Amino acid sequence: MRRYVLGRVGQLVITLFIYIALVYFLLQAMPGDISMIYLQNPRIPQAAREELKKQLGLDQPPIVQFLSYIRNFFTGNLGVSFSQYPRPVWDILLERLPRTLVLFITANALSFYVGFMLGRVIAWRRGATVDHAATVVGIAFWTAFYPLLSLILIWLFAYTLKWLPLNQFIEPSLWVYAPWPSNTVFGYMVFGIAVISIAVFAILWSLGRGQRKTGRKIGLAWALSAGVFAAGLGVAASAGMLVYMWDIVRHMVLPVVTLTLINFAGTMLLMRDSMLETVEEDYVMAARAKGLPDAVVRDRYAARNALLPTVTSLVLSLAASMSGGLVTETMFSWPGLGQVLFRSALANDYPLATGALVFTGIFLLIAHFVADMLYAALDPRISYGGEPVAEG
Amino acid sequence: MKVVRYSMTVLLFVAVVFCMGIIGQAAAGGVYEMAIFEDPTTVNVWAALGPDATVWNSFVGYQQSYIGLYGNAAPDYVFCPQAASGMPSRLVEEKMDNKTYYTSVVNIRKELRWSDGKPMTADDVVFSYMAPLALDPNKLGGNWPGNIDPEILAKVEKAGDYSVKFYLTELPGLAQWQYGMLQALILPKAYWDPVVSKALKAADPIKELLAHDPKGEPVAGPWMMERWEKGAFVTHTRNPYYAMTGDTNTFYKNGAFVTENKKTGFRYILGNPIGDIKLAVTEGPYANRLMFRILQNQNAAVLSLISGEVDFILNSLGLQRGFQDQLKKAASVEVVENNVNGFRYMAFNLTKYPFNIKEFRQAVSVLIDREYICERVLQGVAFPQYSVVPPGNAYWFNPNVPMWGKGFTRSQKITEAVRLLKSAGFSWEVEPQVDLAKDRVLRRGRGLIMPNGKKMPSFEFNVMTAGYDPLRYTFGLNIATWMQEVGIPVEVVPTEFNVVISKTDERDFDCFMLGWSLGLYPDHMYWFFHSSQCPAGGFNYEMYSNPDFDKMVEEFLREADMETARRMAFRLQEILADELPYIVIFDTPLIEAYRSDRLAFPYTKTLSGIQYSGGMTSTVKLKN
Amino acid sequence: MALLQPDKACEPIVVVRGLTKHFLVGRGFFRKERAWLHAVDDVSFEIARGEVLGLVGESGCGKTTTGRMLVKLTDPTAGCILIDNEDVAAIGGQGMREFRQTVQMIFQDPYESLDPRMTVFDIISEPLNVNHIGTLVNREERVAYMLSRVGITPPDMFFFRFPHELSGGQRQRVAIARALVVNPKFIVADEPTSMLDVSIRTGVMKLLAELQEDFGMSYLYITHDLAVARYLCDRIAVMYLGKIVEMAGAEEVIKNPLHPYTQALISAVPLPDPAIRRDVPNIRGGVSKPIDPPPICRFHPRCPAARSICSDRDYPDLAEVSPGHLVACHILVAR
Amino acid sequence: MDALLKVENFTMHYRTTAGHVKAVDDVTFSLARGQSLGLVGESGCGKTSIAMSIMRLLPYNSEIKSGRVFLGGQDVYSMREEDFRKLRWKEVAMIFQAAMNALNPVYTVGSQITEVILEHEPAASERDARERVAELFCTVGIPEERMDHYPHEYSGGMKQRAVIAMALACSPSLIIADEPTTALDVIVQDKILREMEEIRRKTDMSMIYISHDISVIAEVSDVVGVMYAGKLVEIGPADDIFKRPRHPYTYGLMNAYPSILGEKRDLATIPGEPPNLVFPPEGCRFHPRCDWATDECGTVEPPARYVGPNHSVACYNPFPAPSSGGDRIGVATA
Amino acid sequence: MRSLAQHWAIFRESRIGIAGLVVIVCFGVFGMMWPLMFRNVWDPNVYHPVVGFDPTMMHPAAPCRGHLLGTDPIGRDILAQLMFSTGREFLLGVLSAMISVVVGTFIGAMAAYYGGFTDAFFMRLADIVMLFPFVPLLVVVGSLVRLDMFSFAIILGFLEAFGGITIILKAQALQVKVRPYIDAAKVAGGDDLHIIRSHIIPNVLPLSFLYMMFNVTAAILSEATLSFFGVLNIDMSWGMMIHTAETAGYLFDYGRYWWLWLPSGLAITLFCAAFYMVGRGLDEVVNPRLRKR
Repeated sequence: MRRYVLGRVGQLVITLFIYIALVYFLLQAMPGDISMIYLQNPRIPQAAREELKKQLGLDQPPIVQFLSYIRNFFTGNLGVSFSQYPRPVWDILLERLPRTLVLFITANALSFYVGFMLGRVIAWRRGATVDHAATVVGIAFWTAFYPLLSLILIWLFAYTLKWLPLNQFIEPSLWVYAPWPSNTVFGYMVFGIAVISIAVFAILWSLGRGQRKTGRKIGLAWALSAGVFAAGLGVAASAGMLVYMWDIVRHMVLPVVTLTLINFAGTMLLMRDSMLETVEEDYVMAARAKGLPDAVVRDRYAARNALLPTVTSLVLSLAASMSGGLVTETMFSWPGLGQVLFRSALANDYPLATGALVFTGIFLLIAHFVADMLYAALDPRISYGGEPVAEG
Repeated sequence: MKVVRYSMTVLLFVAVVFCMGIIGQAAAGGVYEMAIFEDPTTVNVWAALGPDATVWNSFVGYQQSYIGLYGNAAPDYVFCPQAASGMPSRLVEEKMDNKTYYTSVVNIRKELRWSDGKPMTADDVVFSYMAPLALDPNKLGGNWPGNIDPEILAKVEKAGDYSVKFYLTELPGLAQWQYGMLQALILPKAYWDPVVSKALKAADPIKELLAHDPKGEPVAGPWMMERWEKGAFVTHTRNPYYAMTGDTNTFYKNGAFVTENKKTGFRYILGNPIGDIKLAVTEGPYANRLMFRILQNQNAAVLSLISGEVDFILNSLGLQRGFQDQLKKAASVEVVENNVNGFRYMAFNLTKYPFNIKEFRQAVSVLIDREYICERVLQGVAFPQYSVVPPGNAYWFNPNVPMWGKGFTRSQKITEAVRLLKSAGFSWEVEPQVDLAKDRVLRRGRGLIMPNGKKMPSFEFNVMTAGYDPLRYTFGLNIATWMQEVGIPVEVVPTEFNVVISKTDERDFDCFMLGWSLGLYPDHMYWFFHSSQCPAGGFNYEMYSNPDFDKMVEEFLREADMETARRMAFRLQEILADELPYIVIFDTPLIEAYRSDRLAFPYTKTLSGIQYSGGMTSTVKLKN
Repeated sequence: MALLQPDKACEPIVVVRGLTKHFLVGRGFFRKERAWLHAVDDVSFEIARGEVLGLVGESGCGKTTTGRMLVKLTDPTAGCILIDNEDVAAIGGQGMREFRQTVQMIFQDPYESLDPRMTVFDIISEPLNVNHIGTLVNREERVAYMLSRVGITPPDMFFFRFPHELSGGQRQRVAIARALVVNPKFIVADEPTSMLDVSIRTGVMKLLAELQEDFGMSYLYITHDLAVARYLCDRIAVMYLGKIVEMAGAEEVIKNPLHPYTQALISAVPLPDPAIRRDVPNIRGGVSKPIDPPPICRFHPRCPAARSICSDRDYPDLAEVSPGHLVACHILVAR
Repeated sequence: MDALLKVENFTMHYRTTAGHVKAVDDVTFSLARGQSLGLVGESGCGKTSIAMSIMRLLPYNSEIKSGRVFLGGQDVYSMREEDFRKLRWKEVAMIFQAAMNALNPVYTVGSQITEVILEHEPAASERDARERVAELFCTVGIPEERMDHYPHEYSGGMKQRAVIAMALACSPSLIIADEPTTALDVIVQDKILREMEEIRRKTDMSMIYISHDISVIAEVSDVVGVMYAGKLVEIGPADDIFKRPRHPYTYGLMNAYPSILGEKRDLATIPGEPPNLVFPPEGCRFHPRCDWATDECGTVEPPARYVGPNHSVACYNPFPAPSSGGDRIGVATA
Repeated sequence: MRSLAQHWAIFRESRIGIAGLVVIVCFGVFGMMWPLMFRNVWDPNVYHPVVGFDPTMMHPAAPCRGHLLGTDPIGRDILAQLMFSTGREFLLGVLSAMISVVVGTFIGAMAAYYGGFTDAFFMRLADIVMLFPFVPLLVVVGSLVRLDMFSFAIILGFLEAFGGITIILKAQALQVKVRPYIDAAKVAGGDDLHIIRSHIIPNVLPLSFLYMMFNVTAAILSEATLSFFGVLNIDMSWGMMIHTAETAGYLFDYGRYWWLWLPSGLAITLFCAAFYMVGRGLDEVVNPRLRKR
């Protein structure tokens, strides 16, 4: 196990290094240079510009610049933004990261869950009306023009029906009095999500590894998870943070719903196909032959095995939603990493653009890694080395 | 197990209801809510005036919190004192240490206070000039060298507790003196002095200074920064010590102007204040708090405006035309239109033949049907423009520059262009023919032959891509079509904005179309057309070089008297309109909208709109 | 050995000496130690011209790997193969072309060994095609002839059919035609009938025997089925975990198996007669994979007759215990 | 005789794009308690379809045209689905064709067996169930500690044993073994067949063996049924069938296979190929391949008729009784 | 495996696939009408999709006789734009999909067949390409190279080719590679090139074709999104039409100026969905495990 994890980490580090190099040189090739953006005033003499260039290390050959970039990268220094001079890139990215994380993890988890559930149902009832309907609706959303869809949803739910806030990620009139900056609350939320998911996972793992999960055990697991959740809420409430968390959640609804609508079909159709394959497997037939109830056969046999290839799609959809993140963030005034990337690319702020791309890359690499681990955890056939036991 | 699941759901539901209750209470009065489209990048005034000089930084930053010695009183942008108690004394020659200086004394209003209650004195003013000088304004970049020009300003000295003395190395022009140095912002010495001296010891003083977080910095303007929730909002509260509250600016119909404060007894008069009063504006602020909501796109902002979440949209570009109808229809929303200070133009590379032939450019100018574009294609959302000073800048605008081909029909335009070209020695393989009576093109011109006898090769016309700006793209195509009708072999190349910019920087182009927005004082005529700006790095992209013009524009820059300067500016405009280094085409008005049920602006007609005064935060009255 | 004679005609077409193949298993990113699967270990045999040698063993015993090495689909780790006096390892370039015309292979699965996107004509003419043999007209004739020889008539009706339009038997006949179209001297047949239904299998087996006689080819016939080997082969070699444990004439092996493994194998074959009750095969345990095995008799952990000698000494060599009957067993040889 | 299983005139088709596949056609047989039936035939002859019909696990595109299936006296297809589900595995269990695929790869082998015990015996606790599994493992010869291993950690033979243990979990009265040893090597096959027979004898279960290998059937069956193209062409006591095959197909099948017994001899071939079941031949489905076919064979389907006690054959020209047909008996006895 | 006719028979059974095909054909006809209309029916000055202008009315004009779908804020006919763009979208979608699939198939086949370094190189490359968030990356590339429709299609094609599609097609090629008929071809004497060309690629091709359909969808949606953000140098496309409406501020008043965004928005969705649906239909053909009846 440890060897497997180490191997994956090693691979990730190499991939990351190549990725950084690619990003760096790609952005180096961008037209225009810093002195143009940084010194917009015509009255600055040429000499002063040259000196500035020197200060920023822009007079060095690219390879030297790259090496110093890499050196700085591993010491946690991503350079200084040009468009927000002299703010460190790292600082800007850290400011955006929690928001992006909360939004996209929630959206991806939800769309995965919805896709998984629907895919399971429609595969099981292949050819039924629900199958056709879900497929057509799924494809329609999947191919919908995203900006337009989000505008329509905003218009419908926020503007016309007034059910949800119009835009932004927090309500300013509430937060004026907040004792914390929003990032603190976001940070707690990320932490909370992490703790709860780890807790749930650990509980389910320790209770049910390899054994039949009885109703009592599942109930216990649920109760424990609910306990952890309630404890979290309690801590937040006692700190007076609950009201602010709720405000964030309220603002998250619309973007999350939009992202889910756009993305769920991918998982759903994949799950459907995957499950149509597992349904044909002998062990599903065997499960029926064993006289197990339909729901058990569906969930524990067909769906459980069909889940495996779908996990991989979770990662891909994460990358895709980071890509579409720009659209979401723009449409819902949710300033996250996507926006930083877009704006910095337009403004030729390449330390920031490089930083944002690298950050996104790291984020996705970690997601790859988590998916790998998840896959390994879900599929006992993934052996972490060692040969199958010989026949006795 | 289902019980647990249900109980969890119920728990969540209760929490939700509980929270909604709390949120319902959060509403505050006396808040002026504005939408902005981008996060500010800094609240450090050094950075906001320097490398981070974005319009958003100015909106949420120094425009609300700082004052200078002098300012321009909107809506007419009359040059008037702010921190100063009157006009500066005349510049006089004075010898000191074997050097000749031109000196002037400025007195400061005694009642001014910083937001921590301490008085603003000559020390603060001296610091505000001397600290940037020590740091080198050129390196600070941005607006700094414009305000504190190290070429001219030798030093500022304390001449009394409430007066300062400027030492200049040469006689400044209007741009450098009234519209430059005297409008620099005043910084609190008590706060910044330690920061600056610490920064000066650092390896990179400027970086050190710009990176400083100005927490607790006292300000002299009407608003104090309260909270900046990055990406979400910025709020300001009233400065309790703001001394100018109650200042009344009175504009008379005859052009006279009076600023007075009944409470403090301050009074400043310009011209002869008799006759009808055009407008009187009394300084507030009247609101308790400013709230800048950072919305990332126009649609969100407009929806928020209609639903009443914001009172005004603060955007230097104004609103797009499509919103107008909807906003006009909406209850309690007022839409205002204002002229802007800028223009869209096309320019040729004047180092290339035959673009350097004046008649060629005049012919092109004739061919461009500005009225058609503005009235027919844009249906009044743009107005035609001929001079490099926009009509909105009424004081400096010359209404009588040559207007090539104005009012001509299509065929008349072609005839006139052909005449101009012929007069310069151009000829055609196939000459264009028109039917003047029926206003029809009978034959398109082909094979334009240049005065040197060679056939004119086709050249590139760089216009914005349709994605960047469909309007300008469409115009580009229109203009090219008109040029092609008389046989000018132009080829439209849609080009990314960045690429056009780098092409112009490198002087590597045939012909392009771009736009400018300008300052109040028309010194841009120097920057755009003086031959010293021709080399790379300068702003004379088209490489216009005219020694007579150079001389005149230099004099114009040096001229300190407003009236003389105005006459000179008129003459310069005429030359430029005749020589046409820029073919000025049009500009669009600025459209703004606000909640009329919430806001009462003292006036809404002003050059570049309400946004130019930063949303008029200190004079607007809140209605509920 | 008895079979090695100077006479050219009697010279064996295939000579295999010390053939060995080790596969690397489970190499990880940070893993230092490597494990080797000894799929084929020091195997030697000859096949005379016109002879059919049956290679019999359970799955995973290395018989298929041996076959693949003979047709150069897998490169041996050690050992040498001489086919028609050519060293297979040294073949390349033009020699390769000739080699492909000398040696051919018939695969196990008729459903998988024909490219589904090719017509029957394309499939059979592929060896001619890639080796640039004959003109198109020649090839057509040759393909038609081969089709009729393998019993697919009329040939031209089948030229442009796709494999999925053929039945299992027909497919395997097409596969045989493909192997024979270049007139090879030696064919490796890897369980060509094991996937076929009983009623079709006989026909294919008979066809193989008939063609072998007509063309005078040699076969290496790989099978897990002793009965089939007995029917088709002149000699049988029994493999266990990468080693040949017994080799003799077909009838000799069936009637007089000497090696305990061969005996177990024969006694385990079910018999189509309910009246007969077979003995329980005298063998212990199950097969394991030969991963880095110690150099001792590989069968001894399961061998009913195993003694200390079996685990003390190195591999037993194949030794002739009676004329033409070779066994690799310390005990039998010692006797 | 106390018939545990009765299949009467069972006809079942599959709907496909190409047309109806007449997979099982008018099949009748019965099986007594404690008896073992071997069904032999080539691939696609309908053996597995019959097994699935008995289990009531036919795919959705199947269509039962006629006939009934009685299990322990109850009509399988007239019961409610839910009721029959509860009966499955308690009454009739199955050993699947490919054991490696019949186990869910993501759960331990033990849990897959306890699951079925808990499902069918609600009174049993989890500990009881695990104890039972341990016993079962012992019976089929798997070390008890292997219970908590995953299927991929088992070798082929062990999986097969596990699947047998699973089939035994609820002590069913009938087990259907569909090609239980096809993927295995002879030595393992031999062991497993012996074990299964032993268990069957001990517990007095009934068993249906399905195989294409007539030798395997010969070793384990009391009664042998021979199927060809969806028809049960011959059924009778094993001894009888192997000594005196009456149907030409049975005869061909027995002689088509080389044996390691006796002297090496020539093989009989059955010409041609099995028919396409969408358009089966008129009359006897075997007639196009039959050396003994007459005109009658090509027009009307031959009905099944008794040629001996419990031995029926569907052929117009069955081989005569042993007195005159001795020379045709293919299998030489040792 | 089956012949073309059988493929078609299976495909015809998929209602979704047929519906998609019908829609694509309709779009094809619609797109082909453009040159006809422009040359014979419409006045080029008025109906030109980019520089056309109708001086007789105020813009944006609601649908009327002369402009069946109205005009955009700068007086261009929406129907003409829609028709004109159809051809462009076909070009973009099919070109980029072709490139991605051709390159992806080739690389996938090579990587699968040769394994080792080739494989490792392309797979790591694919991992990295998949790390890039596409939209921002294309913004960056857009500022590097002037991206018109053609170069955009090519870049998109290559990005897709080196990304996920290579991995999928390689996996398929890997399955083909271990088939006995590849061994048979080797024994027949075929060299690597012969095997890749005659065996691996033809057997990967159906899957490639399937992914081509999906890639058309991806290309069109990317183009529309990037056009919406105004970072492409494309004079007219469906995304551009919405962009024009958006930048001019007509997008948000949904009911009133519906003709500015609804036709193009619907066209994008319909067109993409059609290709996607054909892909789904093909899936049933290509993927026999899904079919089983």
